[in-house]
Amino acid sequence: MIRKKISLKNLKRSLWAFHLNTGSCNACDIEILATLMPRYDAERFGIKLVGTPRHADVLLVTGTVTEKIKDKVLRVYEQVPEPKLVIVIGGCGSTKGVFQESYAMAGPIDNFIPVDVFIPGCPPRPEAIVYGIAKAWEKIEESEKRNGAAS
Amino acid sequence: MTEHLPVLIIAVPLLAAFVLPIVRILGVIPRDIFVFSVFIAVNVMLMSLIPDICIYNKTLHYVLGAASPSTLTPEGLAFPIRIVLKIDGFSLLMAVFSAIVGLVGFLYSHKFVPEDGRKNYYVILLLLMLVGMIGLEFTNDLFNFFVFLEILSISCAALVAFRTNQKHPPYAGYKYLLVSSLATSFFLLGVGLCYAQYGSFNMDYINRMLNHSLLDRVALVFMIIPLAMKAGAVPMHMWVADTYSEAPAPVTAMLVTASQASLYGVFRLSFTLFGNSTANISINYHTLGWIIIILGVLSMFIGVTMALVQHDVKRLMAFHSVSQTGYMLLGVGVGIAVYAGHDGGAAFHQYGKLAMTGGIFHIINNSMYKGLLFLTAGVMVRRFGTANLDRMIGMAHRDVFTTIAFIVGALAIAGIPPFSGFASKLIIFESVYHFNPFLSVIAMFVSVLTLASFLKVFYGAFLGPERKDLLVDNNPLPHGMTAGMGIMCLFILIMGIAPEAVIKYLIDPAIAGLVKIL
Amino acid sequence: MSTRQTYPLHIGPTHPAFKEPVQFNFEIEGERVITCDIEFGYTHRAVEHIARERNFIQILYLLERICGICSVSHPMAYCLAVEQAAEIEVPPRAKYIRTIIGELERLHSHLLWTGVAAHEIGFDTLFLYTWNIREKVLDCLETITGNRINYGILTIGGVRRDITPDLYPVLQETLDYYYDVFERAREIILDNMSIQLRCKNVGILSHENALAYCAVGPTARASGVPRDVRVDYPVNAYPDIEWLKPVSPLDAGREPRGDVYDRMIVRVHEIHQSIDIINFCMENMPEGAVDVEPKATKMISTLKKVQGEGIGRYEAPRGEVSHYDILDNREGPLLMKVKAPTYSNGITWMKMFDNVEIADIPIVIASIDPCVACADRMSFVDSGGRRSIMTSADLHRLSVEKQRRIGK
Amino acid sequence: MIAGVYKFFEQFFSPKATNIFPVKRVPSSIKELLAGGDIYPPIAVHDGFRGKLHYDYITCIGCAMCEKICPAKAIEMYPVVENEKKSKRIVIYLSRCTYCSECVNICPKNCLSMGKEFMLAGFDKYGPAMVVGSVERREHEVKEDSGA
Amino acid sequence: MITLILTLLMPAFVLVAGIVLGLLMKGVDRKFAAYFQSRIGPPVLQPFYDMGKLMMKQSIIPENAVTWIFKGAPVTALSSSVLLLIYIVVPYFLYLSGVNHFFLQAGDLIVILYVLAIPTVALVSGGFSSGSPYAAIGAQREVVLLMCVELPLAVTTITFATKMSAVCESCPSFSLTTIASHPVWNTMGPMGILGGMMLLLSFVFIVPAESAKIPFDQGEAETEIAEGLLAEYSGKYLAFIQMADGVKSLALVSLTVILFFPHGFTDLTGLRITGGGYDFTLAADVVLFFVKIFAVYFLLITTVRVIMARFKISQAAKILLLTITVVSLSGYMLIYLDTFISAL
Ligand code: SF4
Ligand code: SF4
Ligand code: SF4
Ligand code: SF4
Ligand code: SF4
Ligand code: SF4
Ligand code: SF4
Ligand code: SF4
Repeated sequence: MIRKKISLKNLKRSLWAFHLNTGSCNACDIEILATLMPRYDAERFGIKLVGTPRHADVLLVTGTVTEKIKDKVLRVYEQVPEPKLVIVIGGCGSTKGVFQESYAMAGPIDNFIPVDVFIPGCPPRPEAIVYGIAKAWEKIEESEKRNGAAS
Repeated sequence: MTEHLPVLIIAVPLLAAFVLPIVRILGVIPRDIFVFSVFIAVNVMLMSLIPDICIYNKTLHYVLGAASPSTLTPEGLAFPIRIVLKIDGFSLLMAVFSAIVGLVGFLYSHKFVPEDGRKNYYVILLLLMLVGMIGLEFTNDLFNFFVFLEILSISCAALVAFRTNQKHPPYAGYKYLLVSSLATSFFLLGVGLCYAQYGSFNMDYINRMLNHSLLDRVALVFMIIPLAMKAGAVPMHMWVADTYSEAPAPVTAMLVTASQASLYGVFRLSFTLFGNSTANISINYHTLGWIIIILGVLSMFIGVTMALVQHDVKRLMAFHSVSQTGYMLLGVGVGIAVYAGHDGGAAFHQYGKLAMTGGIFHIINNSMYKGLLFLTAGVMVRRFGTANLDRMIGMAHRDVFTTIAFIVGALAIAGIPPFSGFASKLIIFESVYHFNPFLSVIAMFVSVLTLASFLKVFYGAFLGPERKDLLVDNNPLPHGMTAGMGIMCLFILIMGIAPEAVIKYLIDPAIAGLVKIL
Repeated sequence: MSTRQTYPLHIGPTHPAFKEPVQFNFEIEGERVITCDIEFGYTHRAVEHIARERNFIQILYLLERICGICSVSHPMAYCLAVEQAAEIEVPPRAKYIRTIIGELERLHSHLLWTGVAAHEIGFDTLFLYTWNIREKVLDCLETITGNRINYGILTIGGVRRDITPDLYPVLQETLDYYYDVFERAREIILDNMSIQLRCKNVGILSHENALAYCAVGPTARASGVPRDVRVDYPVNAYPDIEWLKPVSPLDAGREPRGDVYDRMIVRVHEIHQSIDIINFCMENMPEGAVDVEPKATKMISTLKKVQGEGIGRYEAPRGEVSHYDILDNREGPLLMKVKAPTYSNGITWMKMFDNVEIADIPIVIASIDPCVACADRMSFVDSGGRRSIMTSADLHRLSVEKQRRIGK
Repeated sequence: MIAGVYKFFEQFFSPKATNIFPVKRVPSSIKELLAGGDIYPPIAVHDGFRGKLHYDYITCIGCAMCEKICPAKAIEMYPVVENEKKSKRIVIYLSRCTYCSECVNICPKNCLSMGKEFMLAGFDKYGPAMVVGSVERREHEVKEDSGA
Repeated sequence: MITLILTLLMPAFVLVAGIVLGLLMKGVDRKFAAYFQSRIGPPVLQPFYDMGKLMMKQSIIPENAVTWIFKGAPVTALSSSVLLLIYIVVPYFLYLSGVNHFFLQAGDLIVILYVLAIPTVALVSGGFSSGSPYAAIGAQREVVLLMCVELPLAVTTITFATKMSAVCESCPSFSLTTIASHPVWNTMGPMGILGGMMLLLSFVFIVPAESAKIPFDQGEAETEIAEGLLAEYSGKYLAFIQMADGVKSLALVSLTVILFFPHGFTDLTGLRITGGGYDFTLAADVVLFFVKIFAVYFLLITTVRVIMARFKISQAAKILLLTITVVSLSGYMLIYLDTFISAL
């Protein structure tokens, strides 16, 4: 969901991610970290985890949003400068997954913030996360094409 | 006309001070215009002396009461009792900057000091203070030196205590008066000792006659210690914080310069009065130098460490004054220590002179940036109604000019290029290390501590969210205050960018005036 | 250099150092921590509540996802509790497989922790190194169970998959790898000068406090409390392992002081212990079935006939996990209670924060290896979205009401 | 300390642990790559891997056992008319699935199985790639999970 | 005429070259760090991609920030870093190439010492002005580091000056040109060499501390205070800061090279490369200089940062203020004694 017509082109080679845990079971979170490990080494694509949403280009959201953390999620999302992408990692973030009937869940995430790529799996393998990032590149490319066509 | 300039420079403000009550009758604005023109006149007259003295290396003598006042009698006058003004490079340098700071102080006070019945006295006192400073810098006569010192002290004390409606200023003024009168009485004792021996007050005369008796040394101590005390060097620095922090900001700015005038006295006495180019070793310069150096290093260190823990912005700056005095003492102290040393002045030429250049350059730099910093502190206090740093926040949002002025002042005092403080510190570092490398290391370290403590002020008072509720005064700054700070900034920048010119045209002549060995 | 005496510092709930949302509210003076308050509840997902709507088999997968890091601990404790209530005897081979899986998980969890701890103190190379070693055990788990994390292998009455002989070489290879790499890794982790600088004498939990605050797991062991459920209340294959004893910093020749470094020692040495246990299980693996009832539907209907209660205790990598279940002729438990290790250890933070600096906060927090996910007991959200905090009196009233409701 | 430094230098000079899936660097065109470009394979998974579900529409009898056991409510039934008899068939929403394989185990007709695919990311969580089951799944209304 | 052109073009050239080279070094640094960690790592040009991306990102100004300081700080940091680089490398290259230009005397060690503080001060002000508590803590820590690293740095500076004034009476002893033309090692006995080693050892800590790299990156410690100083920066301001960091690290490494390994090509080999009537020795010198820079960068920044954990700020202060100062002081003593003995 690209909201503004800002060129996303440069995002492709340099994707700084902020990891946002909104009440996950940690499995997806450690798989995100594993994606950065030597075995998968997401940094070779210019991906790195940053410590503050201000530096981020992409939010990696895990976990379905609990009631208590809802506001923080929105705040973090607003802190990320445009243009930004949101990638949801894990089944429970996309659809509440295994926590369907919980009263404490405000999720899934796309109820609050626009999501660009969903990576299902519980948890997804690191390769699946890399694949999800490839999907994000695809989205960037498409938006580039659209921008190119429009101008 | 030109030949009467020396006396006019002192007489004009003095007379102005006396006629001021009359001018006041015409109204506030004419009075201000009048005083402003007096300050400008003093400045212009002083500037007009620069070419003669600094470029052509002349020394002006002015003998009051002589038929032709500037008829140059041979060095060391035959008739010792006469009021003699002697203007060399050093005196002029100090006087010029005293006058500039005086002008700035007046401009800044324009709206800063509220217009009430007492404003008149305030202006008169400012004028007297100027008279005191320039007078003691111009005179070549020990007794007059004492008189001008007294004028200076009393006007300063009155100005410090000026805000009698508050609790602390009268107390601080009293304290200052006490310190000053103690100092001046000792000084008078020293003067008396000299007079008893040589029957003259004339410095050049005494210098020529000097026979280096024990009494001379006692006299030297009696005269130097009080002056060092008035300059705020460790260990006699305790009054500085109280006085500086309670005086109105423009007065504090001028007080800094007044302290430098005392420092001028220290150097003037140790060189002109007691220095001797002909005698082999008049006093043990090496020891004297080391004493001054140690005092300098202590001042530096104690000043800055005390400053680091302050929460009151004016006290903090006051302690930095102590610390900065240390740099001057260090520079000049090294100069003195190797002056006419065992190697016949080789060391002095190699680096001693440079160290003195640095020290003296630092004196004028300090009066500029320290003055500027106190002026910005004045703005802070005006805005928040307190000097407590904990109660200030977010000034940079609205007082952009003050913030810039503060940054300029803070970077200058911390010795960050390209501001003036750096130029003089650089010279000090690069010369002092020849004498003793560790002195340079300490000086550099203190410099960074200074920076850290001003970063603290910057953070506390200027940055952070804007808090309208804390402000007691939300009006735009009066133009006078802005102009005052602007002038200071300008000088700091000029002296920082073109230090070579300043050294060549102002500092070198000053040293030439001090040190006759050259 | 702040001009104020103390100032508040909020860390979390979205802080880069903690992958989980939890908020710490500190009062800081200079760089020193004065007081600390912890705000939980950001990951509260009402697991126990959901569990009451589900059947016995579904709950397994829900419990796995209380926390994905030691995802076998909660189902294990749950299975043990239900098996106790229903008096189901687990086949010996299943017990050994359970032990192997549990220890493999401990292996991966401790390696993960070491990496995270290194990351907290800015030593990313070590972080990457340990996590790289860890990939091996994840591969092994994936081969055995079909998933890298959240293995879904336990079931009530046994395990769902056998470790068939063709998988032995995989397991053996993994063991050899770790035997091979352990000594070097131990040196890299424990002998590094900068790690010692950062970890020694930081976040101290004294022996007395460890007892008083009921610390569990490596946190307790590092403070010199020899507490290990595997030894104290052995289940699965543990009763057969005679040499098993709680690891202590003494094993590394260090008097237990209860600082972060001790916890590091305990965990690193437990890695070796786990390898040994797995080795033991492989050598002594009994033959036979791995499950009393492979059909889920049948198992549910068996359990539906049961009335009773059971407690399961299991030593998770972080300490004791215990589950309490009441079975009452339903498809699922009438009541389920989870007590997770961070629930005990979290309280010890308060003691550990004595005398630490801001820079120590992450490593001290990480040192108990928290996974807040399963300690988040409740958050109170009223319909208007306005939050309020419950006092202990409120909680008491509510629990009395609930007990009455259930009891009748 | 020395051991660590030595080890890290050793790593510096030895082959790297990285598996360059899917390509070594960011490709110039991801479209081409995904449409059958030269993809370096991911680390192989074992036979027992629990990946994407496969469903045999023909064999299924619509007994709803799988729906009942699924812990994530990832399986939904919808009515069909098969051989002029009313029956039911299932859709599986992969974005909900926890890959626990309980449904595979329970199915009386063995019409569910798990493949090795796991790269399932997509722009739409209920998009074609993420739903297994009905060919006409699009017509079948996706129940908004947020609606309840 | 040439002098004039040189004077006018040089700053622009150093600006571009400094940023490009600084970013390139960052790229190489990341690549090599990745190698240490047994992975492929990002492409060497990654920092350029990052900059390109940051430049087109939205730059958010936080609500509480003092806008003009917040915006001005990164620009100041960058420009002062470039200035620093000019002060350090230009005199050296002028010296190597033998061009006589007034800038030859520019590289004064004390000027450099103080210009070195400007980027930090700018960033600290920017961090303070952002209004974020994390940034404020980071800024405080940065100030502490700035204070602590000053002492050993001052000692080193003075040591070089004393040594230079002993070696060459008439040369300006703080000038980098003097230092470059009289490599320290050449004129020293064994004791002096040991002293030089100790100074070099102190630089192993000073360089990371000045360039805020692990183990001295307390100011932007990610896991403690969420990037600290930089926490609120985004978009092009962040890009400026990154570039400033690159340029400053480059400048520091160049400084280390010039102080300790100033030898030109001819100094080392005694050869001059000529061909076709041209003298290519300068080109060889430039290449040699870059090789040295890369080597020193690799050893002092990359290697140190991959084998260490971050110190606490109190530990960092203690290490710099005590240990490293003592190390550099003993370096001074040894060199002084050496000069003294050889003078006998
Ligand atoms: S998707 Fe599954 S593994 Fe991931 S966080 Fe949610 S429950 Fe845990
Ligand atoms: S408090 Fe416990 S039982 Fe109650 S809803 Fe929350 S998790 Fe469930
Ligand atoms: S103890 Fe921790 S890791 Fe283990 S299941 Fe519970 S939350 Fe997860
Ligand atoms: S009420 Fe809970 S916390 Fe308190 S003693 Fe009982 S189990 Fe422990
Ligand atoms: S105690 Fe912590 S680690 Fe263990 S289950 Fe609970 S949250 Fe997870
Ligand atoms: S029912 Fe009452 S006594 Fe029993 S545990 Fe609950 S609160 Fe305590
Ligand atoms: S694998 Fe498990 S979660 Fe997925 S559809 Fe089947 S039963 Fe449901
Ligand atoms: S359990 Fe098997 S047969 Fe029954 S509905 Fe599901 S897929 Fe069809």
